[in-house]
Amino acid sequence: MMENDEILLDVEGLKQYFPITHKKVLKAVDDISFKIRKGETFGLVGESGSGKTTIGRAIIRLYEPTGGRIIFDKIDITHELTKKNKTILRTNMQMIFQDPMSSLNPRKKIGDIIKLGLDVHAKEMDEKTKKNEVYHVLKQVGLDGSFVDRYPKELSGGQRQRVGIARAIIMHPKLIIADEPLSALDVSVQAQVVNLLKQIQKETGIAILFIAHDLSMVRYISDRIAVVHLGHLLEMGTTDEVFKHPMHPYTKSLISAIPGINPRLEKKRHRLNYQKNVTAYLQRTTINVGGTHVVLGHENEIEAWQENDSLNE
Amino acid sequence: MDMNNSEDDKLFKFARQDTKVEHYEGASLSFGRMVLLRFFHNKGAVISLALIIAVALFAFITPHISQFSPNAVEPAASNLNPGQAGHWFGTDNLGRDIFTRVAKGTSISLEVAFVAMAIDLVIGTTYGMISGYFGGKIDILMQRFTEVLSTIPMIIVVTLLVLVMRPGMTSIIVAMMIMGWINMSRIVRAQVLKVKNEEYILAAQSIGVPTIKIIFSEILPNTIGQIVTTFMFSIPNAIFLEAFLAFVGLGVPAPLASLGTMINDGYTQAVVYPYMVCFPVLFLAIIMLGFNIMADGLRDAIDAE
Amino acid sequence: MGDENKILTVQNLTVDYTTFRGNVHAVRGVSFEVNRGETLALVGESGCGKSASVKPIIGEDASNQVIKGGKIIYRWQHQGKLEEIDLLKITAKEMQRKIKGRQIAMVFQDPMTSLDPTMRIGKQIGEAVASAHSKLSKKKIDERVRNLIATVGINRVETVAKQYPHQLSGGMRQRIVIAIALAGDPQLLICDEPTTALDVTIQARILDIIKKIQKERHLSVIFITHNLGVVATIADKVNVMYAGKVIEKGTIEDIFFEPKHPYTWGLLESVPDVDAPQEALPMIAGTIPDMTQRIIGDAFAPRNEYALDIDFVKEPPMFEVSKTHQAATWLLDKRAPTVQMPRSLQKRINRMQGENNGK
Amino acid sequence: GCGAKSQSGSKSSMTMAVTSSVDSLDPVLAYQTTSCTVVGNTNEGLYSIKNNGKAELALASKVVTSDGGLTKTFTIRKNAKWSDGSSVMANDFVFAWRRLANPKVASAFNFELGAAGIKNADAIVAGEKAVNSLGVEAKGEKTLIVHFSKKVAYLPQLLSFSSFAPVQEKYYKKEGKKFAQSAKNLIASGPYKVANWKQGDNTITLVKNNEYWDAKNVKTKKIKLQVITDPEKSALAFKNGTVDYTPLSGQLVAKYKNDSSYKNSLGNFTQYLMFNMKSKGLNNADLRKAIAYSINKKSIVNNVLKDGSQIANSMIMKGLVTDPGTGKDFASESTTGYEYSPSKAKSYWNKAKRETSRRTLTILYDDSDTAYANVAAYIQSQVQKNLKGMKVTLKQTTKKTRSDKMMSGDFEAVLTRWGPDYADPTAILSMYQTDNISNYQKWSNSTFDSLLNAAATTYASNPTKRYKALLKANNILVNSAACPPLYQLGSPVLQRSSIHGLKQHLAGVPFWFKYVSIK
Amino acid sequence: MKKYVFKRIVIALCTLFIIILVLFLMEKGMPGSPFNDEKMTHAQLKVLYAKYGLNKPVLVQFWDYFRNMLTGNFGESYSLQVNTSVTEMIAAHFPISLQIGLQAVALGTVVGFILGIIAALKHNTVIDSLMTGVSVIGVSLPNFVVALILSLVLAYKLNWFPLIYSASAGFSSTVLPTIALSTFTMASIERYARSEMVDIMNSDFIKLADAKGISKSRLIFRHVIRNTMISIITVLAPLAIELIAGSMVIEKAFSIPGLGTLYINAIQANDYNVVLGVTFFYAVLFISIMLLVDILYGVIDPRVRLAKEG
Ligand SMILES: Nc1ncnc2c1ncn2[C@@H]1O[C@H](COP(=O)(O)OP(=O)(O)OP(=O)(O)O)[C@@H](O)[C@H]1O
Ligand SMILES: Nc1ncnc2c1ncn2[C@@H]1O[C@H](COP(=O)(O)OP(=O)(O)OP(=O)(O)O)[C@@H](O)[C@H]1O
Ligand SMILES: [Mg+2]
Ligand SMILES: [Mg+2]
Repeated sequence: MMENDEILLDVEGLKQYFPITHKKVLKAVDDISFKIRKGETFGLVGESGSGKTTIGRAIIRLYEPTGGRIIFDKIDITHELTKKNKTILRTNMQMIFQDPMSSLNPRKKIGDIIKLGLDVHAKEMDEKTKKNEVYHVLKQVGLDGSFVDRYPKELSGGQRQRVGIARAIIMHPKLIIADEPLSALDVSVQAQVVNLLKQIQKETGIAILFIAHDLSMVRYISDRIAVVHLGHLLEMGTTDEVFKHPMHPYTKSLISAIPGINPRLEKKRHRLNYQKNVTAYLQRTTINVGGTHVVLGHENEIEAWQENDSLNE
Repeated sequence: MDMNNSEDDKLFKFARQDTKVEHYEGASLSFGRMVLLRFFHNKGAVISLALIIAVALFAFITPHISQFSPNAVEPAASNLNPGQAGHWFGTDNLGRDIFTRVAKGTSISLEVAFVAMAIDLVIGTTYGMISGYFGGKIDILMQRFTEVLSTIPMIIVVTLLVLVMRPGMTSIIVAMMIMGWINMSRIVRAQVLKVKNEEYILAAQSIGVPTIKIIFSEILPNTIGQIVTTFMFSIPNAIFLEAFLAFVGLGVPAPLASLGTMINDGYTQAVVYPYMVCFPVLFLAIIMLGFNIMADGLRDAIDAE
Repeated sequence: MGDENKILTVQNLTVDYTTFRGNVHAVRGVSFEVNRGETLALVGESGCGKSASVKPIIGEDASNQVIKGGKIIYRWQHQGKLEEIDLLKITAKEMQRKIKGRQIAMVFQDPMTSLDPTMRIGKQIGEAVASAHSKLSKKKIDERVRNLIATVGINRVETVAKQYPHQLSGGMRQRIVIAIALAGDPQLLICDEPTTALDVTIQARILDIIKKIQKERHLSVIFITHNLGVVATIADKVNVMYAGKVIEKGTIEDIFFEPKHPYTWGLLESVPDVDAPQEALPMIAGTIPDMTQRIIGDAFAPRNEYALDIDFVKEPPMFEVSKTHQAATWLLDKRAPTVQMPRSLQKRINRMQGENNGK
Repeated sequence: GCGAKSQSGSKSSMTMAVTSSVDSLDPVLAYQTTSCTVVGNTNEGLYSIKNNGKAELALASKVVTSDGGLTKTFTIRKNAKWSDGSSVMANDFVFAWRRLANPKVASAFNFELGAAGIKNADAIVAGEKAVNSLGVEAKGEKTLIVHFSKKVAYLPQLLSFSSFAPVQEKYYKKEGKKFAQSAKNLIASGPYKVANWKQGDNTITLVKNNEYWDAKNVKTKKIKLQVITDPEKSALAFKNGTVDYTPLSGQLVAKYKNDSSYKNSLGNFTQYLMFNMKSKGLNNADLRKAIAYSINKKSIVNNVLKDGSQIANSMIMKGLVTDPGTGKDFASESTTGYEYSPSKAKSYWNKAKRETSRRTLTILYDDSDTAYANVAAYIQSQVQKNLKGMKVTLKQTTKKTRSDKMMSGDFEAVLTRWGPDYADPTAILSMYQTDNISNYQKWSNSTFDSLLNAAATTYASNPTKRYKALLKANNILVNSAACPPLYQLGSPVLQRSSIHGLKQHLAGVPFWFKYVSIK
Repeated sequence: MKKYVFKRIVIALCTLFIIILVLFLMEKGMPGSPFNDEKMTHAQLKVLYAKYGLNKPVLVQFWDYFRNMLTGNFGESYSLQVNTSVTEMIAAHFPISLQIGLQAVALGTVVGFILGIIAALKHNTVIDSLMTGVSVIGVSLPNFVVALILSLVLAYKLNWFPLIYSASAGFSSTVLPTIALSTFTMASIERYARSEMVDIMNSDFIKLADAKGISKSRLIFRHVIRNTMISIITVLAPLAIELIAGSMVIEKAFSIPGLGTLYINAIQANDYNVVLGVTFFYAVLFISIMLLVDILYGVIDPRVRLAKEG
């Protein structure tokens, strides 16, 4: 598709372990590789606890990765950063958080929250320019200047999430990591946020790492999708590849969990169950099944899945 | 359907569409304003605030305007009953006017408490912030330290310290300071631990806000409620501690007299000259009650946010 | 006669919350009814008064809650006779003894905080069993507890019974909450957003369990959600709420195939269509109004693309669409200009009907 | 309620409130007044004191003086017995006194051996001589011979004190470390024995010792001492019948002055201001006189204390010593020193100002009684009022710190008190001799020194001359204004009218219960 | 759990060592020596210093002290007259302090807890305000004032109880000190229990338990009070410590020959060995209370217990 496009983020064999006790470690993310191109939206899906957030935070370097390599905009940001690289990272990569309530400092006014990035990184900019910037991004996210003096608690969930987006885009980043920006919102409001992200992306060409547990929304926004489970990447491909030809049983079960609005169909819907098994993942390899579509599995397993697939068709 | 059907008829056309950009109306209340509003809604809290202000005014103004001076000895007029010879609260064994002495004593007690608490506030807050924010080994080390410190009974440290140093205001304040901040640091630490995991702190970190700024402009404002409440509750404790020190004979030296030393002096004559102990006790109780109720009210106002 | 089948009738319920900012008019005259063995879904955005309208049913009252008016009639068979009671009139004690757990049970939104952290799972269920069936022996209670745990689809019955809540995942806890709700063999189950805090996979599983149980036990269910996708899975009847009012009600087919209210259109459209992805997701702009303010006209008007001038002046009455289907929008008035539902929605519905017929 | 009533109503028992608890009942170690009271009444010595203040032979039936007064031979009563029935031996005294002298035992009263003039005592106490070189020996079972290095006029008074009580060696050895730790580990030689007490108790009960040689004259069967540290409480306890006798704190006198149970006698302490002669400017007599003149002692007694204290002009307290010739009280024959006079104060101040640059004075006092703070504050205000330009600072410390500072000379002026250990002027005056270690203020006067020497040597057996010399010495001291006496503390008490024969003594054992009867 | 307890004990021991060292050094810095009786000669002093080993370097003194301490020997009182070992003195004075302390803790927690429950059940009613008022007064009034009022009214005016403690009067003479000592605990527990319980009553799990249809009493006892009790445990340790401090004052007010009296007297007499011994004893007491409460908390609250077992 966009094969020749420039690669913005290259994650190679990322590992993120957390020590629990002296002896035990929790392997939240175990050997995950993927690439995000400029201007692309990359969807990351998986159930709760599968390590999505951890991946996001490791990339933006809120954590110190245990292993692997992260290359962002041709800079290796895996370990110690120079001051210059740090500034590049902190301005060019931004994050949107899951909980719209807790991601905004309740004691600060919306205007100040959005302005924070400029205060830190654009020291040469005068107050007035900064303010104008704030008004500008607010408008971009569909809010007017009347919001700058509000406090977060006075806003609805959707509005807060849009403020979160404004805070990220004011830095003109190249990559936004959106960590489940929808899951705390009503469905009616989710659309507001998804549309906004899409529109902003169209206008600015920002790449987005979109994290969610709900495949239906991811489908709308993503160019490519990766499915993670228990810290392993199970399947990855373009949106069409993954949706039209889901290979891995886990992906299939995720797709089957999406509720539709056809009551008669939904009532009869048979949902696929999936039994998790980590050790099995360790013994399997990533195999290309055509196009950019890759799956974690054994050769013969994949054949069986493909057959199943064609049967269902 | 109803009477003014015809009038309504005209309204059945599409309304003008609003712009896509949302506008916010309605009053905006900051945290502080909201807390104040709520606080002033609480009758008990307001009354006690008024009481404290009244007591403070009384304490700081009376010695300047009264015809008597708190330390003027007049043995001929000793042990007068309240009301006699213009002494509203009577006089003590040396003929000193109890009214002005209570005022002076109150101001000394308040001063001691405030100074000690203010220093506690600084130490406790900083300590708690650092311990809570950085976590890990630093936290463990700092926690061990407070743990050790807090297992030494406050009273013991204070008594020993007042003995080691020259008795006086400064040593009492220093002694109270040494232990007072532990509670504050604990509470601040707990708050920081809580706030630290909020996503807006991560947000600030991911933007690259320097640590100092995160601590002071992101975390601190969110712990201020707890800090203020703790501070408010600590003041009566400090006043009480000072009174306790006086009671075991380690109070401010004469001719200074805090409420505590006055109570201690009067205590031994409570039956003979009840007014000598009644008035200081009354003022101590008012201050304690006032601060406690006010702190309660403040906490409620802050918690409701 | 028809009443006999109605297990619950809520009439004109009005609930306020007194707050520092003024009274929140959370429920402004809500009426609905639940039939025996049927699932009624209450749908609407966050803050529109869904919880507020079901809380009085089970006698759960916040200290600042004021019930301004209305009736909640509950009917049940007792020794062959039909008994009828206004749940707003009975004493708390009666409610506790007769209704809670035995007649009406509740499943709360947040499974993480709904269980007593200091009590073993088995015991928490057992308690509910014992209170509903006072004469049961300890052994019998245990047996029932095990059964209930199995009923909600948990395999490791013995282990789970001995565990404490914090040792279980969110999905497991929610199942336990459901098991507790079932312990007293209630007639009516109220589920207040039981899946909102869970992720889609677990949501699907919980829905399956509720559906299965409802069928097995012939339960009446009030199901609260903001997601019409969930409603499609589970409901027989749907009441759509907005700003403290029911603005459209009907059978599931009425609502999903012939929605009349623009708000319902918006809700339906906001559920992503997996099968036919569009460029931009349709959405409802804006936010719900401040419920402390008095609302003039149609509360939805400011967000309504199809708002008429009258919407800002006068509140729309419930227009009858069919015997089972009503909606409160001036668009149904004879004088109103004809308005079609959004084209994309129409197309989606057509396709759905096609699917149904094609099958 | 009723319990207390019946207790106090019963004829042969009495409950007394005391302010300090028993620290030790080992005669050699007992220090606090309560301890001394108990030891004195349970362990009688060679002498005891009658209610008229005169010493009489107690466990000794006879004393023979020889060797020019430097040897005394005591015969122990035949019927003197310990409460366990064994008889009191001469060796019991030898053993006890050697312990008293033993520096390892470190008795707080070991100086009394020296004060009594017993041979080698001072050297032993200082660790320079062996304990068994003490001038005391037992000859047979009942004969005690004591050798003296000097003659001491008030010897009987001294020997009546609790620290000279006998200790039975056999019993002491048997009990070992437990000795005197509880009622069970004690035997008594006096009119009473301890019935109920252990370390840490705040009550101690004494019952009549039936083995006592003079038991028939002991009228009260039981005496209970109850520690009450809060003075107001003890007055209340008297009022509600819990105790039958209580000392009264000064502040309470006003309330109970008119009570029929109220009694006041002078106490044994004189309160005075002590100047440090080594402190710059304070060695100036005019300055000291100015200060002395500026203090109104009458007002202190009548307005500040109001507790029955009386102004003091002499360093020797009233009621301690009488003139052997005239029978008049020593204090009444003493010079009056400096009586309040603002004008004299002013003129001396003007003089002093030219002679010294000192314009400040720090007065040290301790917190053991709230009255001291009041008196200090009063003195401060008086001095500052009468001596214009003088600034007085007050410094309050604990008692221990106060005496520490005094001993190390780290003070300018101390408000302090002193009580005699025995009823003789030298108990006070000897402290002001130039080389006396208790002369903390380093005051020195050669006439004074020679007068005291003469009293101890040349006049030792001439009471009248000795008295005259000491009176003269006292006047020199008072007139120097080095330590202006202020007042003699009162000793107000509440006492049931049914109690007779209870008298408080200013020196030595405070009470002799032997004479108490209840009607 | 075992490992956890072991770890805590090791930490406690280290803490104690530090405390003893710091206190030892601090006391060496205190002004005044224990032997400064006005009537003592230098020679006597020298003998005394040698007797107690006070003429050695401070660290040697500490080492001697520490070594002896390990064998349970805390030296002898410097107070010449007493000549008793510190251990014996503590043993003599502690029982009565312990008795009154325990009585006060029991009275304070039980009554405070009950009052708190009543206040919470009658939340936002007159009774609630009344209880709050009483508890605020309870924490506000210094306990010596409470002691004064109690003895004036109950002992002097009404004559119900003895004015002063006396071992022979037994229990009845401990009543007033117990009450005076417990007021602060009582009031604190009342406040804490009330707010904790109000919170718990508003919690989701109580709503669910209530929706089960179990009886009100079962709901209150089995769920609300149980959870309240668990959180109360966390404030018990500091309160107990507060109470021990308060006992010094109360002992003075009622002439109780307890540890507090011993301690204050020792401080005033510069009796280092006793001060050090009692301080150490207090520290041991505090640390064990904290440890005990911690372990108790672990045992009772499954969240903590299971986490520590894991
Ligand atoms: N800082 C941390 N320390 C220890 N364990 C952690 C930490 N952060 C995450 N984990 C664990 O790592 C695993 C993956 O967590 P993560 O938050 O990445 O999952 P997620 O896919 O984002 O889930 P959710 O949908 O619930 O947000 C979980 O088991 C989690 O408990
Ligand atoms: N105890 C209360 N005090 C004050 N206002 C309340 C209280 N409970 C609910 N409200 C307000 O009443 C309105 C309706 O609340 P309700 O809980 O019924 O909403 P809901 O539809 O259940 O929303 P959600 O999906 O968020 O649960 C909201 O505006 C809410 O803020
Ligand atoms: Mg996550
Ligand atoms: Mg709700």
